[in-house]
Amino acid sequence: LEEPLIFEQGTPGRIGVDLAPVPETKSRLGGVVRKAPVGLPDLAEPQVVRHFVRLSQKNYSIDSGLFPLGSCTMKYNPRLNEKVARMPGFADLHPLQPVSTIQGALGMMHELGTWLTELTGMTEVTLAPAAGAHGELAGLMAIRAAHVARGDARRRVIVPDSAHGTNPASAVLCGYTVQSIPGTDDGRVDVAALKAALGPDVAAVMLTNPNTCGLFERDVKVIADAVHEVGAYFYGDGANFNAIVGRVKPAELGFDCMHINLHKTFSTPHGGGGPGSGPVVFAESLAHVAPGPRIRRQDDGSYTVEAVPGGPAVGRLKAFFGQAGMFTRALAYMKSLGRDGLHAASGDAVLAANYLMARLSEEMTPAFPGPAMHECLFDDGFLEGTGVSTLDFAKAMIDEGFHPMTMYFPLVVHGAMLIEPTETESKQALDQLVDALLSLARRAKAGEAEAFHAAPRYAPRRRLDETLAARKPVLRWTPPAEARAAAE
Amino acid sequence: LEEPLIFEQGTPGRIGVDLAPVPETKSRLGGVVRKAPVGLPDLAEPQVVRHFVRLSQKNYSIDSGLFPLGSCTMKYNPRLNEKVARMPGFADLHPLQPVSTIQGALGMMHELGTWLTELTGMTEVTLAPAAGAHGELAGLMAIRAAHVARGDARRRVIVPDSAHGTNPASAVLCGYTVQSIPGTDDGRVDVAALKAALGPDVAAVMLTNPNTCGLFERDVKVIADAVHEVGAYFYGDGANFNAIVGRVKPAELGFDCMHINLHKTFSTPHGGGGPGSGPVVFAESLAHVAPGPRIRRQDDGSYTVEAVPGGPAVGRLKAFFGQAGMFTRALAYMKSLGRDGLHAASGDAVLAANYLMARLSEEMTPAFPGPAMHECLFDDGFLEGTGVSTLDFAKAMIDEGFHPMTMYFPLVVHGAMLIEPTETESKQALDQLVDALLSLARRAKAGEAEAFHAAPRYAPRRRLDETLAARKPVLRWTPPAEARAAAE
Amino acid sequence: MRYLPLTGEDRAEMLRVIGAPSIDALYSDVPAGLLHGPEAFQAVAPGKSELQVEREMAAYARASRAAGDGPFFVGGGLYRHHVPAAVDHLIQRSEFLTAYTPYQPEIAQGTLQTLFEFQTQVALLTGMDVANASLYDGSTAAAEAGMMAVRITRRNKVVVAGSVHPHYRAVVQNQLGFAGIEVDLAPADPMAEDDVAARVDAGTAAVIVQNPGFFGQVRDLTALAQAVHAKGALLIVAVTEAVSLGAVESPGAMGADIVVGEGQSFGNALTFGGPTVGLFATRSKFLRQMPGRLCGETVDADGRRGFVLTLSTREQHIRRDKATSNICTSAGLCASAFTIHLAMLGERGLTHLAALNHALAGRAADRLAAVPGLSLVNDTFFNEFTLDLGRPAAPVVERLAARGILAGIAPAVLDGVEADAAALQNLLVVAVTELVTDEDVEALASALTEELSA
Amino acid sequence: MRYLPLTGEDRAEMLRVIGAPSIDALYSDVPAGLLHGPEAFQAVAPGKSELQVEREMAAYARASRAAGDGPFFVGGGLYRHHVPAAVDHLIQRSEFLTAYTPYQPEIAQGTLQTLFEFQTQVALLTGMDVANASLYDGSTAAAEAGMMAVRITRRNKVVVAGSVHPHYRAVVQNQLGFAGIEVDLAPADPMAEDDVAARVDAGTAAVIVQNPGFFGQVRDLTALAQAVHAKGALLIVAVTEAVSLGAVESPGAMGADIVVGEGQSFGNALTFGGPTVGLFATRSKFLRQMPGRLCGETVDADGRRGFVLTLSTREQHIRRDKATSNICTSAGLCASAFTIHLAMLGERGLTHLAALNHALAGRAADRLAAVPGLSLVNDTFFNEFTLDLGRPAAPVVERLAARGILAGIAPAVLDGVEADAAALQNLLVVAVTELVTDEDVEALASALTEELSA
Repeated sequence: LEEPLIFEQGTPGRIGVDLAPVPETKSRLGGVVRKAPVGLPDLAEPQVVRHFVRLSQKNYSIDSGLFPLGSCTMKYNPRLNEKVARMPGFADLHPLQPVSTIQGALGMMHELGTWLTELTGMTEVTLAPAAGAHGELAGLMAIRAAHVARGDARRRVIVPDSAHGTNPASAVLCGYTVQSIPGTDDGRVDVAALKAALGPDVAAVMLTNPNTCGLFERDVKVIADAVHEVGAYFYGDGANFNAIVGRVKPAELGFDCMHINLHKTFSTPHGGGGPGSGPVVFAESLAHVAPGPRIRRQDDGSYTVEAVPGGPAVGRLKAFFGQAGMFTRALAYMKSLGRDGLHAASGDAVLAANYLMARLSEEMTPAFPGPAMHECLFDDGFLEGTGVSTLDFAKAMIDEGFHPMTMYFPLVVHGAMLIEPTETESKQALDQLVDALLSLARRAKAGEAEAFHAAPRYAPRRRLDETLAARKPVLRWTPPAEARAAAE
Repeated sequence: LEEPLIFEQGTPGRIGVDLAPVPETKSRLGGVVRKAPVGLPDLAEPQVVRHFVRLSQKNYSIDSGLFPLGSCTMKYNPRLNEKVARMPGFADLHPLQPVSTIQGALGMMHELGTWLTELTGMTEVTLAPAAGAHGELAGLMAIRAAHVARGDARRRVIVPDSAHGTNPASAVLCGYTVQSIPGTDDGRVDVAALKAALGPDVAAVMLTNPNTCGLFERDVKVIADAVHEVGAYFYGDGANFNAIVGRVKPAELGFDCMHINLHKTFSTPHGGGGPGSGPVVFAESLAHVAPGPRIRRQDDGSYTVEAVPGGPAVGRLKAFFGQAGMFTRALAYMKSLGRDGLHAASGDAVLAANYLMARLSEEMTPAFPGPAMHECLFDDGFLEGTGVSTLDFAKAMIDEGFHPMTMYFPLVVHGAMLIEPTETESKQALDQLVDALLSLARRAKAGEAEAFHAAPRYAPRRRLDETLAARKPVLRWTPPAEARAAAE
Repeated sequence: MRYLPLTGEDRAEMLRVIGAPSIDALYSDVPAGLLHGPEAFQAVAPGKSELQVEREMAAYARASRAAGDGPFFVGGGLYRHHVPAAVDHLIQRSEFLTAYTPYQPEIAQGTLQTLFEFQTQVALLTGMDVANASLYDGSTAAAEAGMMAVRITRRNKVVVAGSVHPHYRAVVQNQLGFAGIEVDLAPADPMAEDDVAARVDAGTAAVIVQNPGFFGQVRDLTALAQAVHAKGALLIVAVTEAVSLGAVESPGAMGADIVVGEGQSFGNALTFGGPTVGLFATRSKFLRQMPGRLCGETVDADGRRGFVLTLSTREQHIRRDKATSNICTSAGLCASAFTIHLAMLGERGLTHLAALNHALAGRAADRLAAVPGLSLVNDTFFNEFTLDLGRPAAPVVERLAARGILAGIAPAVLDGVEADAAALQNLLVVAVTELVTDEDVEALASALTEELSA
Repeated sequence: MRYLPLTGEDRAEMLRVIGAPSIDALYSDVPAGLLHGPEAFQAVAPGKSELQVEREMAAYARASRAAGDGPFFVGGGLYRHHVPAAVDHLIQRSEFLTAYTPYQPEIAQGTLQTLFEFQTQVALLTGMDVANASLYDGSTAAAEAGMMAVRITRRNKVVVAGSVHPHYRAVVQNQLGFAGIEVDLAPADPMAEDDVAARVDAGTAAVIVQNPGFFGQVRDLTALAQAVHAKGALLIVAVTEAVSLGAVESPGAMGADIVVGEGQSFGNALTFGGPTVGLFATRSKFLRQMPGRLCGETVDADGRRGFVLTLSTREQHIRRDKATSNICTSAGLCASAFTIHLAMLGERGLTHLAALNHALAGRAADRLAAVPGLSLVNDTFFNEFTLDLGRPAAPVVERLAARGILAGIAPAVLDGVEADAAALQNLLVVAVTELVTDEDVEALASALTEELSA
């Protein structure tokens, strides 16, 4: 059965909620009242529930199967975290309540901060950023504030070409120009090119480590030294922190600050596209310009909210305290694993990726030699001459019951396929994935291109026309009459 | 992807829960310790969650679509009820706590009792029965106790042949012999036959009204008078109370007691086969033998648990207080609808059934003329000569996206198809069902029998071999080695 | 009304199609004068908003003292265990929660496979060959077992041991009584049970014992099983704390013919006593005399493994008055919760959980036994034991409750031990699970010290 | 560890296949001496049981005073509304909760169709042509709107009115400042706003106003829109209480070019301020300058309607440093909750809810205005209004909190109004939703009477 839009199911006269009667009072709207109906459809509660249950059934999710999206880190989302986040002392709490009435929430945030600084070896933390990209921005703002504070208006930020697109975009938002530098044949930053690009006008170098090719930047210390030598700061994109958490302290690699995606490393659910949460940790070198609000523990055990010492070098990033609901989830996860469990988790994630790389190499072509970190990258070399593209190959996975891997990212590899299994998959599940991929690779090589072009066949939809969507954007439902009128 | 049994997924060395360490103490088991392993599989939490999510995805449910199982009353289950049932004051409460610490739960049960007696016009209520069939037993026990109390050991119970199978089974469990009486051509009890069967040894007559043919027993008062005339009690099977709730008081129809299935009339979820809850209401005539425990409100507003006055004529039906978790759900539903909403709900349920009957009569053959109550009954007359059976027809519905109706019940109609839409379906949903059924009927008549025999094609499983299952029962998983050994 | 999707216009159009002037007209078969409007139900209220209903129900919830509000030692057949958050999440999925009995197996494999796994788990735990897909609860399961034994042996008396939960005793007595079966209740007693075998005679169908017993005692039933079998009767063993099966020898291994139990400990909250999940397992040879729903393995038209409800010729909807039971509804959702929790535990988790309960109970017993004026009655127990307070226990329980401590159960006040109430009046039954902290035990010990020295 | 399915045996076998001696060996690229064991992280604890974690987190939760624990009048951009139980149930379904961004539309139609419905609802509510699939929250959406106006007009100044939420003012000032855009903050003031149009000059890209304003005032923005447009600038309207859109004229109808908002009121709890859901809507002509994710309708290979993410050439993962924003993650799940709640409300429910909030706030304002020594500042408002206490409000708020009453917000202490703090110090902003009872209002009124007479 197809599921129409709610707008196509409404009938006036129904109600989906019952509310108390409206008492008689005079209007205080000063006549600024809505004149036309909003145009929302009226449905009863059972219809709404069924509508969204049916819609949900058209989604793949980590609970339905392996979700090997490289760089996205789809790991198991513990239900304990959901339960904890819904405790009234967290969920039913307003950030503008007096500080005396929010001590529990502040204490929770303070403990989360302690975990994040300890795990990264850093000194200071800001929890405010709403997502990883927002965290990048916060970190760059701090870097800029630090330069400005010492009267040094630098304008250039260096970003490797394999970086996430958010890196250059954030740098531009922060008022910087961006210089991209190429990688080496072994999938890492070209240190020589980097050094050549460095200069006194460079404010920062942004590096993702492990990088988006799933490799550890083994020259990271050399790079850090070079960056610091020209008076620039070394920004860490912590999107892949999950590969090294509990094992490597980014501060020891030379990073001056780093953002952390709570959903990637600390299991908060991705929710079909968010919400995220992107706390940033700062080394001693940047602690003085770390954005607020910061939570401080007093000697009597109470907590206060502190403005940045010496005035707001970086101002407010977001209303209120950040994504508090994600903090409770992440902290529950950290407490569940503990330092030993986090160490085991990163190890298992890396083990699983290397296992996939070893077994898949039988038919597929790794982009770079290993050892891989938490994800393994293949190019489309093994599909050469088959008529099957990376896209076709990915879509064929859907019919095998798997979510496709990340395709065409990083951009530095031709027809990239980036596979990240995470630590929460069993060996059986990994083997099932390998068997399916090897079999698909063999079928591609055996000339079954047509079947690949037709995939997926067994999904709620077959391949969707993205070009049409972009050429003639239809971004909302319009009442049929209006739509007709518009078309005429 | 197929989903193996959990037993086929276990690997020693995993754990799905973490527990505090076991402190050192001496064993107090007196040596009665388990010698062999239990044989449970070890899985991690993510695997268990995925396993049951995947299994759930193989189920049809009322939230996924219309569930027109006649006599089963699959109506919408409000989520408010689930939320309420999980409040710690209900869910985390032990029935053997001192009465002073369970006043809220007793008050809730007392209010539920008030609703049930008011809605049925009855005097007394017992909430203890665990399900409808258990309620039947409780009611019959009271009837027997009443007879015994007046020194009158009657042994016979009369049950119409259209009754639910639980009616005769319960009567036998209560020590009675059962006499079945036939129905009339218009789908109702044969009053003459009933009167003929009555006699001084008849303890009770059990009647479902509306009956399982979906019809109101219009002679119910005449029957009641006849039953009472021979000194017997008139038992009401309240399985179909949802058709008349808020409109008809069963006490006024002459019933001496009646059980109520909370899930059918008051929306508690069915959970794939239970739990149920079957409170029984008693008229003045049986109030003195109603089983306990009964909740009484004292003048000071507190609640007490009362033993049956004058000693336990009927003893304990079940440990503790009954299905309390179902009480909270049912009461939340009653409060939500209120007397006006319940009146509207029964009306809409009956309206929907008659609407289906009117529209479906275009191609299908109603077993009896209407007006129907909350469900409409068809026989397989319209399939005569098509080679399509009721079973085939029902299985074909699955491929159309619907759960089949009740088949082959009641037994009094050939190839019965009993359709109950309930009041929580929209007209659009009813029309979709009608269109699908009319189209199937036309296809059956057009000679497409083969397609019907092959249905379902688009379900998680095609038709399952029930004969094999019964002939060679495999009722549990056995380790492969053992299974092999057993087979040899 | 938020649950009713039909609009006034829909109703008018539907009545037009039907050819009826009004909804009331569809009720024309109701005798004159007996069809009412909502105003005929004045004792109950009109409909309310979700917010208002939630407020009223929350007021009831707050008017009780939830178990988790303080120290809590109440057991007696229902145990407060920690249930992983994933369990409740999973059983609330629409596809489990709002499905019907799996009569259409092609679109109910989720429920059916879960029940098949449940049956296997119960058989493994109890040490029996087969288990059904659940009954209402432990007490009614015990009664069903008694009746099944009567059917198998064609004898008409059931002996109930003093170790059996008082409510179970009452339920068995009541239900078997109505079915015309003689019930012989041995005295309820924490320790003595040696007389049970002596009560078995040529007319005895079965003996029902509980292990661990209601008072906590753990017994080796092997000899009893032999004695009972020697007289041609069956041994029925009730287990009300299913977690014990991770540490205590299984009833099957000790010779039980039927094992019944309360499965609430796995996956299910206390919920004021219900719904819970009745366990029922037996030997293969008694399969066709077993009550309740059974799920069996089979294949579909394409030869793939699948599951169906089976052997329903035992059941009331087919056999009517010849059925093995009147059971229709089972405890499907509670059984699912049981199965999910036990799947998370696995062999390692179950063993660990049982050991943890046992050790914590042992430490608590030691601590409490040091309170002046009371004594520990049991020489064996799993996670529940009986104290003799040297004075009537019920008032002490009340006073401790007023101090915020739910100390346990005073068995003398329960249904089912009427004849033995005097002998039991000084006893307090104390349960200790993994949710009890050292602070809780200390709070109970010091409160008891004060009460008993008063 | 319960979340890690690999066993020791699995690990050994996998290492064998890889050809590595140990897991640590896979980290051979890590510089010498920088690869640590768990012992290197002494400031954080080892792993704990679910029970223990739940206990520790519950201790934090109990250490705050939840909004529902007593009378509650705090608003200021986040509103405590009654969310139907079905909403939270639905967004907790695995298929919504644990899905990724719908990059593979064939198996993500559930999320995509929900987002398409979200976009439509937001466009309808705001009276605009198109809306995106959500941003982080209202404050960052306001900053994005300012930057978008700069891109569209190629002018470099944004005027922020005194009606705008102090935190939004601070966020706009900070973010636009770093992007090199001039921000002109008009004084924060509950009533005066006539000077805003006067601040617009030939270099002004946009004016940002809020309606209802932070202090509650409801304004007809038509004339302002005309004045702003006459000078070639855009009007950006922020709405922090989305429920108001069921009663107050839509920003679109009054001439707004971009509408941003906080959608928390629908479907989302307070959650200590986040995550919430940022609303962003504009005119069709500005579509390609819009930041954030967009879901569009299309067809699949069989011609069936389906939905995809579209126009991603505006976005950072394609355009990198040329993107319209660095936004990647949106507020998908919170947007779903918004959409589900609003689907349940529908036209009737929304209108009713808005009228109910307005009426209850009006009654509360009348009652509070009768308290001696204070005065109602607003002559218009929706469900939130400002009182002048005649003395500093912040200490009064603290004292009322100590009495269990959360009276509202003392705006003088917030970020974003530093320059105006003195003028605001006697003000108290009070929000009244459908969750506030008459008893709550009475409690506040009498407590205020006592405090102000002290």
